[in-house]
Amino acid sequence: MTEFLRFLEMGGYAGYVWSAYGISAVVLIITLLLPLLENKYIRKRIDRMLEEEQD
Amino acid sequence: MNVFTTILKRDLLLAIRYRAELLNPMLFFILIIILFQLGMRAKPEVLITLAPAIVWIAALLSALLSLDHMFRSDMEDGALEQMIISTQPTSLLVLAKIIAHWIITGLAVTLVGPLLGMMLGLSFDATKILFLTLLIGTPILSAIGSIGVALTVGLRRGGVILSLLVLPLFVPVLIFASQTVNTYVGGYSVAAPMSILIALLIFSLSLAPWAASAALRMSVS
Amino acid sequence: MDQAQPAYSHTNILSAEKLSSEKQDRWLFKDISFTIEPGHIFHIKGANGSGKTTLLRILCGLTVAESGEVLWGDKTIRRQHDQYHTQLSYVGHTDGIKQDLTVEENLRVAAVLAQGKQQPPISFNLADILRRIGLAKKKYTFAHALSAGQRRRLALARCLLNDTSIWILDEPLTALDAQGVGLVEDLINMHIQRKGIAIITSHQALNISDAHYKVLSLS
Amino acid sequence: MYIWFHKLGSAPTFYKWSGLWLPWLGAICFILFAAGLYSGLVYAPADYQQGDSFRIIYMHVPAAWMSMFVYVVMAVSGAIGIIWHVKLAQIAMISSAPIGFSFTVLALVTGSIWGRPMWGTWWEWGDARLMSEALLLFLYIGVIGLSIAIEDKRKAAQAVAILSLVGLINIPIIHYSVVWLNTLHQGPTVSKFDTPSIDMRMFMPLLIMALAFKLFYVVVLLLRTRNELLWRERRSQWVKNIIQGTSND
Repeated sequence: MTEFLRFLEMGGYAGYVWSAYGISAVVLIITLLLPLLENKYIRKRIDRMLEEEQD
Repeated sequence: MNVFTTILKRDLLLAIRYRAELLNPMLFFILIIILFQLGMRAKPEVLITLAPAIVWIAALLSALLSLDHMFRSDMEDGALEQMIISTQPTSLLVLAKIIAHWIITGLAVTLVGPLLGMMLGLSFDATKILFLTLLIGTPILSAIGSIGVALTVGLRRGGVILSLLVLPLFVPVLIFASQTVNTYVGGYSVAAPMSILIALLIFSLSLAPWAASAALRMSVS
Repeated sequence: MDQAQPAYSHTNILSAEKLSSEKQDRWLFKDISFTIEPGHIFHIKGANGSGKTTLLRILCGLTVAESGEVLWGDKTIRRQHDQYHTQLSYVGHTDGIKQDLTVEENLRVAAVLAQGKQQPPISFNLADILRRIGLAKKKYTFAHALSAGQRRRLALARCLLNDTSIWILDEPLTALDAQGVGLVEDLINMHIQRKGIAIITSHQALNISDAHYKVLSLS
Repeated sequence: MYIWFHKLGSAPTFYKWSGLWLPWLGAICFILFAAGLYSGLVYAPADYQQGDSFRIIYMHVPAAWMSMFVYVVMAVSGAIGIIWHVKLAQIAMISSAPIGFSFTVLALVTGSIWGRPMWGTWWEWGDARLMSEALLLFLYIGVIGLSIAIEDKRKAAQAVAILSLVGLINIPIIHYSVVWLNTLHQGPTVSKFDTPSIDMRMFMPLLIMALAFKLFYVVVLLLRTRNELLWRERRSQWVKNIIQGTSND
């Protein structure tokens, strides 16, 4: 357990290292999620458009 | 060659006949410098180190302000279409418009700049160098600016995007021009930054017209 | 009527193959093909927004069609940009006249633009052209002082500058009074007799002899 | 080769193939990230000077590389898009811009956080790399702004291609001018971002992370390109089939 704690400390630079990695993770996840959400949104819009055309 | 002179004369004629347009950039230029001075109330020895940057940032902004007129009126009354479908190379016409824009706005800033430089405390010799950098630098602003204007002339509110596109590209001019004066004030030789500035001038005057004419063909289509 | 002028030097058939154009993701027109022989007028009809102006701009080479080609003679206009455009005069909705220039200055600039690359400047008889478009005494007046009809005719004067064999005119008769319409129709008739091609959009009918009159209507 | 390129160029086949590859690419990318992070944060020894804070390098340097790499890819695919009218290249260009933007933001954020313990300031004006990264961010914003401002798809593609080519030519000029500006004042200091005298255990994670970032870019680019394709071709039959689930992608 203590080893894990020492790992978290990052030789005293914990604040910097983890904030950098944290923000990076957030930015990367957002970059990945945006197109996935957009895909769902586009499919819905096209679906609705096709429905309109049919009836 | 007479195409180049015709379009150049035409633009200068239009500018003279629409005089209100002429004074705008210069007044804006002087106003910014006064605002800097009022805002800072810096001590003279501090002001000298800032003077070149202040003059050059003011030159940058006043160039940016007047860039929009380069193609806007021609776009609206259809003259731009006639230029594009003419057999004359569009890049030659764009070069004429860049030089016309420089004469109308850049030259005025170049002449007034040194005066304001002295006002900010630069020595007479330093203002000579400042004059040279303005003389070489302002055409670069018109050339690079012409690309941004050509890209945004088709948009209804192109002005906002224009400054966003063009300012990052102005950075090298700002750095080399204001640093040339600073190195002179610091007593070092100005050969290096000045020659880079001249290289930037030649580089932008030769490439910008080509890129701007491609952008114009896109905007007009 | 003026003395009959000689036919245009080199005229070609202008044809379009399967032109189609899209606007905001709906088809303006699709797979339109037609051919226009020299000495013919091609009248494009259609409601507003049916793509008439877009079709004209494609024929001018200003806009590129989504698909399909415009051929002058046997080659596409893209491959013969200069030869094609020395033969072309285009008058669009915006007539391309600078308001702060005089009639003469506008025509001088247009003449320089119409002049071919590395060709000598065009010698044109300014007085004659002004007389033919009914602006004889207006040589030094500013364009902003002209009426809309007069400005329209000044724009049409560009077609007379360099003996261009292809005229593409977008609503040439708008803002013209009866006398102006007659004058423009004479110009077009003269152009047709000289084996020129005229492509026109217009809501008003044009009294041009039917033999040389083709119509394309865009739905 | 050209036929293959053209065949892949046709939208439905691209959509089908990318659909097949995406899960695999995603998985490999995830594994690479895990491996990179583990080796970077745990396996690599601390730097003798900067201690553990140097580990931010494993996020910062790949992001900075990618911000440059994506801009070059954007400009090149723009040129391809204009010259040979390859629709896919135009879409790839427009889709790359936001990804490049986020890499640049990443590089800037991690750069300033990393600089904090060393320089004591959140933003070190003197560092040429950080400054040119910031200007690169504005180039991206300009490209994205222009692509949004122009409604017509084809005109937007041409405009963005021209702007990104002009930007590409200016990047070295901007970078050199910023570097030159710094040499004036402090003399050629070894920039904080030069990878320290590297031993293998420190360099390996960097390599893995660089690969992970590249793959991440490919994955997100494919996702974005597929979305754009779906929307642009929404009237065609193959999109209708996909949407109505007759053939799942």
